[in-house]
Amino acid sequence: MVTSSLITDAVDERPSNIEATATLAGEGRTAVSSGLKLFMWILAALSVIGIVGIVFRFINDDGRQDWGYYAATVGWMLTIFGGAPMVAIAPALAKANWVRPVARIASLGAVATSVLALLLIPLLFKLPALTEFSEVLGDDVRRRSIWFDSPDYAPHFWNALSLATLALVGMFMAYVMAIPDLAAIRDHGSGWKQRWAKKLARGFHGRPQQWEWLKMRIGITGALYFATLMFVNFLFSLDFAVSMVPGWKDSVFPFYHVITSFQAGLAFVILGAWASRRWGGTEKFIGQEQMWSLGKFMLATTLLWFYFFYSSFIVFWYGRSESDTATIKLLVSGPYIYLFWTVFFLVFIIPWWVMIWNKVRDSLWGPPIAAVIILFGLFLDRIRIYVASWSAVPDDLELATTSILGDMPETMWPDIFDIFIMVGLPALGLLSILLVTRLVPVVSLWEMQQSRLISKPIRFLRGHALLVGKPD
Amino acid sequence: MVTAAERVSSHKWGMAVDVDRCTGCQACVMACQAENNIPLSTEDIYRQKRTFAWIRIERYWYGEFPNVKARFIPIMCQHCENAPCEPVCPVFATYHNTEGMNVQVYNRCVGTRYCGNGCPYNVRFFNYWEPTWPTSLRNQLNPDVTIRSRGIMEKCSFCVQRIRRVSRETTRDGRELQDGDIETACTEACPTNALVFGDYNDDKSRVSIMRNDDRKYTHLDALNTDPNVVYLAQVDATGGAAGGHE
Amino acid sequence: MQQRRILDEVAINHELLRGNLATPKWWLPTVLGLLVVVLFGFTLMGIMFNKGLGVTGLNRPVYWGLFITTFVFWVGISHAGIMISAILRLTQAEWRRPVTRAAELLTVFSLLTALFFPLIHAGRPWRIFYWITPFDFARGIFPNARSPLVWDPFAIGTYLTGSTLFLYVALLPDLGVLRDRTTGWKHSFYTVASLGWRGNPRQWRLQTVAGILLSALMLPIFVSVHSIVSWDFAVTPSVEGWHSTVFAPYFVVGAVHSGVSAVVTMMAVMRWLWGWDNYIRPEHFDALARLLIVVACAWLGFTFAELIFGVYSLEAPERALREMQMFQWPWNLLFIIFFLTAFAIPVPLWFFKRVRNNIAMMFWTSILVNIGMWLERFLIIVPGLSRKQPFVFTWDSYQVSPLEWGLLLWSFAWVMMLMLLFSKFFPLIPLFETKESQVFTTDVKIGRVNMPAVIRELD
Amino acid sequence: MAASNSVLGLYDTPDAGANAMDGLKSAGFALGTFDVLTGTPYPEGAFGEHVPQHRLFRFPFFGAMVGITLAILFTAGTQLAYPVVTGGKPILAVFAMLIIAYELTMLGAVIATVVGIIFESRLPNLNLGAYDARITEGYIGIVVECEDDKVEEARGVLQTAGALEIKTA
Repeated sequence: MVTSSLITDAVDERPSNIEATATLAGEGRTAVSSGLKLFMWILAALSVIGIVGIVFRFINDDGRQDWGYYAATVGWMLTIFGGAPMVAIAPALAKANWVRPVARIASLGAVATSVLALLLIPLLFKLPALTEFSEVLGDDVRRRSIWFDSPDYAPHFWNALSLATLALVGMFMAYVMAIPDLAAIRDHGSGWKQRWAKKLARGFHGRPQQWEWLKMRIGITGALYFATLMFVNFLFSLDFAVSMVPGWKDSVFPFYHVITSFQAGLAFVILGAWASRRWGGTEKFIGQEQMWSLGKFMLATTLLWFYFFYSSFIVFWYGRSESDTATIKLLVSGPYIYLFWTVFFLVFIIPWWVMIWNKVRDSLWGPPIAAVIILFGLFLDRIRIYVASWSAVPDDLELATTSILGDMPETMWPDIFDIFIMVGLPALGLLSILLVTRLVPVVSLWEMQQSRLISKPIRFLRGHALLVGKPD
Repeated sequence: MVTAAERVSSHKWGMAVDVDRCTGCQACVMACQAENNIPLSTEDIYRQKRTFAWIRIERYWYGEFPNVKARFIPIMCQHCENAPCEPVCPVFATYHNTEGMNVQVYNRCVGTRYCGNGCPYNVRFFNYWEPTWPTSLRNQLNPDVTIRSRGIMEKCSFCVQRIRRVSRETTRDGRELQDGDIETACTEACPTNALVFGDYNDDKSRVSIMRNDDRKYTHLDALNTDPNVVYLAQVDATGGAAGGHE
Repeated sequence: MQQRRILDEVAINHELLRGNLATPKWWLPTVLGLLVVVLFGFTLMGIMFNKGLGVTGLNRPVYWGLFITTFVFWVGISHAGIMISAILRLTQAEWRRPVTRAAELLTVFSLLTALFFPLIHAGRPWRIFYWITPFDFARGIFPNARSPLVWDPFAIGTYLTGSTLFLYVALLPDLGVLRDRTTGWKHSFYTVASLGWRGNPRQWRLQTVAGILLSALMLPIFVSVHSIVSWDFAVTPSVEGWHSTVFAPYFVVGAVHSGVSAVVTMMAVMRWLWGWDNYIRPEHFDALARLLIVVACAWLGFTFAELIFGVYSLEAPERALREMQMFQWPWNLLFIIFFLTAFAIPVPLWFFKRVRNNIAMMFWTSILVNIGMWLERFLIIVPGLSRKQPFVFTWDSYQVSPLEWGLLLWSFAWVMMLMLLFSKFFPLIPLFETKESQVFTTDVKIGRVNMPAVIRELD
Repeated sequence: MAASNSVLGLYDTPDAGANAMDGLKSAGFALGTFDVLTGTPYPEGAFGEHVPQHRLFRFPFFGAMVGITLAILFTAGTQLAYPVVTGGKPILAVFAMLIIAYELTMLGAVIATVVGIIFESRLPNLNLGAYDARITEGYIGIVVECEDDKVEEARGVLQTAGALEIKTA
């Protein structure tokens, strides 16, 4: 039967293109609320504190165990800001329409990643050498790592390179996705914004081949970004955590790191969506549907967190060889047991129990609450992992080479500079994103226009429904 | 958590093997064969790689030609406190009894052979065929020991039948169980006393003394199996006190 | 994107019930042929029960061999069903519709097959009830809840029950159709089986909700099952090649890889046998191939991690094991074949649209993948056992016996036979899903183009 | 309500079916006494039918509760009843129990859900009432449950909406 005969048009309450352009690109958004300005000044102050923290960290620094909290903070930021752009990529590949309003927020995570690339540098100096055993046990003895016989600078070089690549690819993707909006600002904006937009839009006038170019670039950079993200997480989690602990042999850990990255990315986007509704004046564009869909995926990643954690835990617990038990003790049941249980509740139990209820997922307040809990929990999780690994300085190198961690290191508490760092660095990342949003609209204008084009509310006989086109 | 050793028990049987004394004469292997009704490892069984030897002598060469030396290591079930073979059995056919022994309950065994995979020492043996003996050997079979049917696992039992008999006799005669009262087939047969059996709970027993020897080592302790069979390392001019294997 | 075919419900009924209302002439001979192989397989089992496991090639230390490999293989295949029907349902992928039931069916039957192998490879198969049933059969002891071999029956039992019920619930509307098209004893059978389905809004609504809710429930089971199977190996510290934390996700992704490929194979066969060209169309293969590319790449990542961490430990025995696995004859040959068939050949091919839309090519590549995935399991299980720990004195290898090959053959014939028997009594392509997609897909005219579009209900 | 008769009107297009539903509504038949039978799921409310409510989502939780209880009984109970030490593992090996508990919980949830689906679909109910095989061929059936006195009125309404055929049972 021919369905189309049963379909009739229905009233469409979505904002018109003119309205959208005005709010997102035109004069409508130029006025920035004083609250936001204040918030950004606070962030700037905190960032300065963070820098101070780093400096003092360098000044009084005895041994690498002092750098655990710095590593944890960097790891946390990598988890969040590295994962966020995936939220823009993955659903787009599945031709999902709901992601369009939040795609911009997600892609902006890359801005903070580029800040992160600079913050990595101090860690590289503190990374123990592959040959740290050699002065005791002869030159041929190397630390257990994935750089079996590579030159000594391998981990430093590759980590720096890969993170830089991630930042570049991410920035390029965010830029490409922003070009049509910049063009719109060029045409409808005013003042410095217009001048900047004119420069950045690179003569984009929406010719068909320009759109083709755009789609192609987005597709390629998206795939590339995902590959790079996997690579970065793999290297970072191995070089800055696993291989620093003698006897920690955990082949699932890199993937655990990736999963948490997706989880944090989703949480970040949910919070961003909430904030932009609250302060960015985008209520018309971002709604319950986005929260609901993002919430579903966040619930999935939350379950996956437990799955990946458990699949390494059960193997260690059941196997209980010497190194297995030592690893469990170091990371879970030992010096950081209370931290671990907090993490377990914040990252898994509470979000899971909150998010299984469809009523909560399908609300404007539920997902953001869960997101805050998850982000905080993941921060503690990073502390549990990185601080523990950096504090595990082998006291007996003979033992360490036979992959046995000697005495269990005791709990490392943060000192004042660590706290500076933990507060300042994330503030710096957030600030960089907010600065960019002064120019680039937080909701992608062209995506909104396209979704308005290919989907419309209809009446099917007596019932109401939505008609969604599926472009190739 | 409760390990078998922590639970109340008068005995904790164990064995000490002085690798330095072992000449590799295989007497223990034969004695074990005779005592425990072990199926015959005939030629075709050997070709099938399914030979049985509850205790075996592993021979390793070391040193550079011309002064090459052989080291003999008797390997039997190590009766681990944290035996990897025990928890994986779905039917509790193998478990840790209160006397520190890793026991195999033939009637429970369904033959998943998971324990065989779990055992790092490869001292668990599966009856792929119904065991048979030539008529000439029928009368040689030991009436105290079950003949294992096909499809089940078996392994060194520390000659549990002897332990039970002796403890029965001592209780009957009302005397204390002395160190050396119980001899397993292999220890009895060993001409150089390289194998010693005894009770770890009795500090004066030979095994307890040997366990405190500074040559003492246990096999694969990286796996944290905590065996009840301890080894005393070989002492020799060329190799020095060396570990169990290379 | 699929271009739409306008089909009315009469045509759909007529074409999709082809195999049920009338018997194709190839059907009986094929089933009989398979039956011969199946009976042959059961004879082999009989021999094994009678003579003992000596008739296999297993030995010491290689206590597990082809049987467990094949068990893992079929459990892997079984992950196709829920993967396709659940994930694609939740993501509302329109192209899933003709695939779902066949996939779920494959799940059920491959699980039934997988179950055989651990049971027949037990030393005393007549006593397995002490193992797989959580009950004290007056022998004074329950099964050991600490043993991964006890986790397995629970996992597989749950998965089997769940997917069977899932399959049945989704069958209800089609049983109604069959009831209306049949007479005599068949009619009464379908009347009872369809529980009196009438197709009022309440029933349709619950069909929809059921699909989503059951999918959401089956997904966690689906993940857990193969993880638990993988833990049979991973929790064993004695076998270096097995004691790896990545095993759970690694096995699951591998299972999806082989399972989805198996679905591709089966769809090609279905299209060819029943001539369902209007329903199983190139774009379905195209979509599945895209999915497979993603899955295969994820799988490659896990494989990479598994291998690199094998060498990471820098311990002599594990290095020896890996060397055997990859570089020693004949394992190196197997390893090369495994890598070529599981990844290197099919995945690059799938990058070409022409290959993705060519059903013959998809058929052969999907078969390659499953050869590779079977070898993968073999390469994980056997070398690990034959190079166990530093006691080189007991290292040994394993020769597969003809009987084991015979039972491998049996498993395939068995699955196919079950499939064909099912296809005689129930439709392999869900009718109502096909009709639904007829209602729910249309075109929107934007400018000069007609863009395919779907109707989404507002909730 | 104890409906003695059910009247079925058969229509060949969804439009006609929808019109018949409107007719019945305007003729004052109570909601729920008339229903539309289709061989295909249509978008919700396509015929202006009242959207049926269901409590399906309660079932899985109930099932999960039962499942986890059984699981804990089995795992904890048996291990405490037969305190056999294996491999130095604790008698109550929580992390092993967790796996079985998980599986049985999910099993309970699934079974309960399926029971719920069948119950909420008001099945099994082998008495089809007035029914026509052509409904599964794309025709739309509008069925009215009513007392004897209203049968004629129902037939009238269905007829005026252009029914191809009207059946009573």
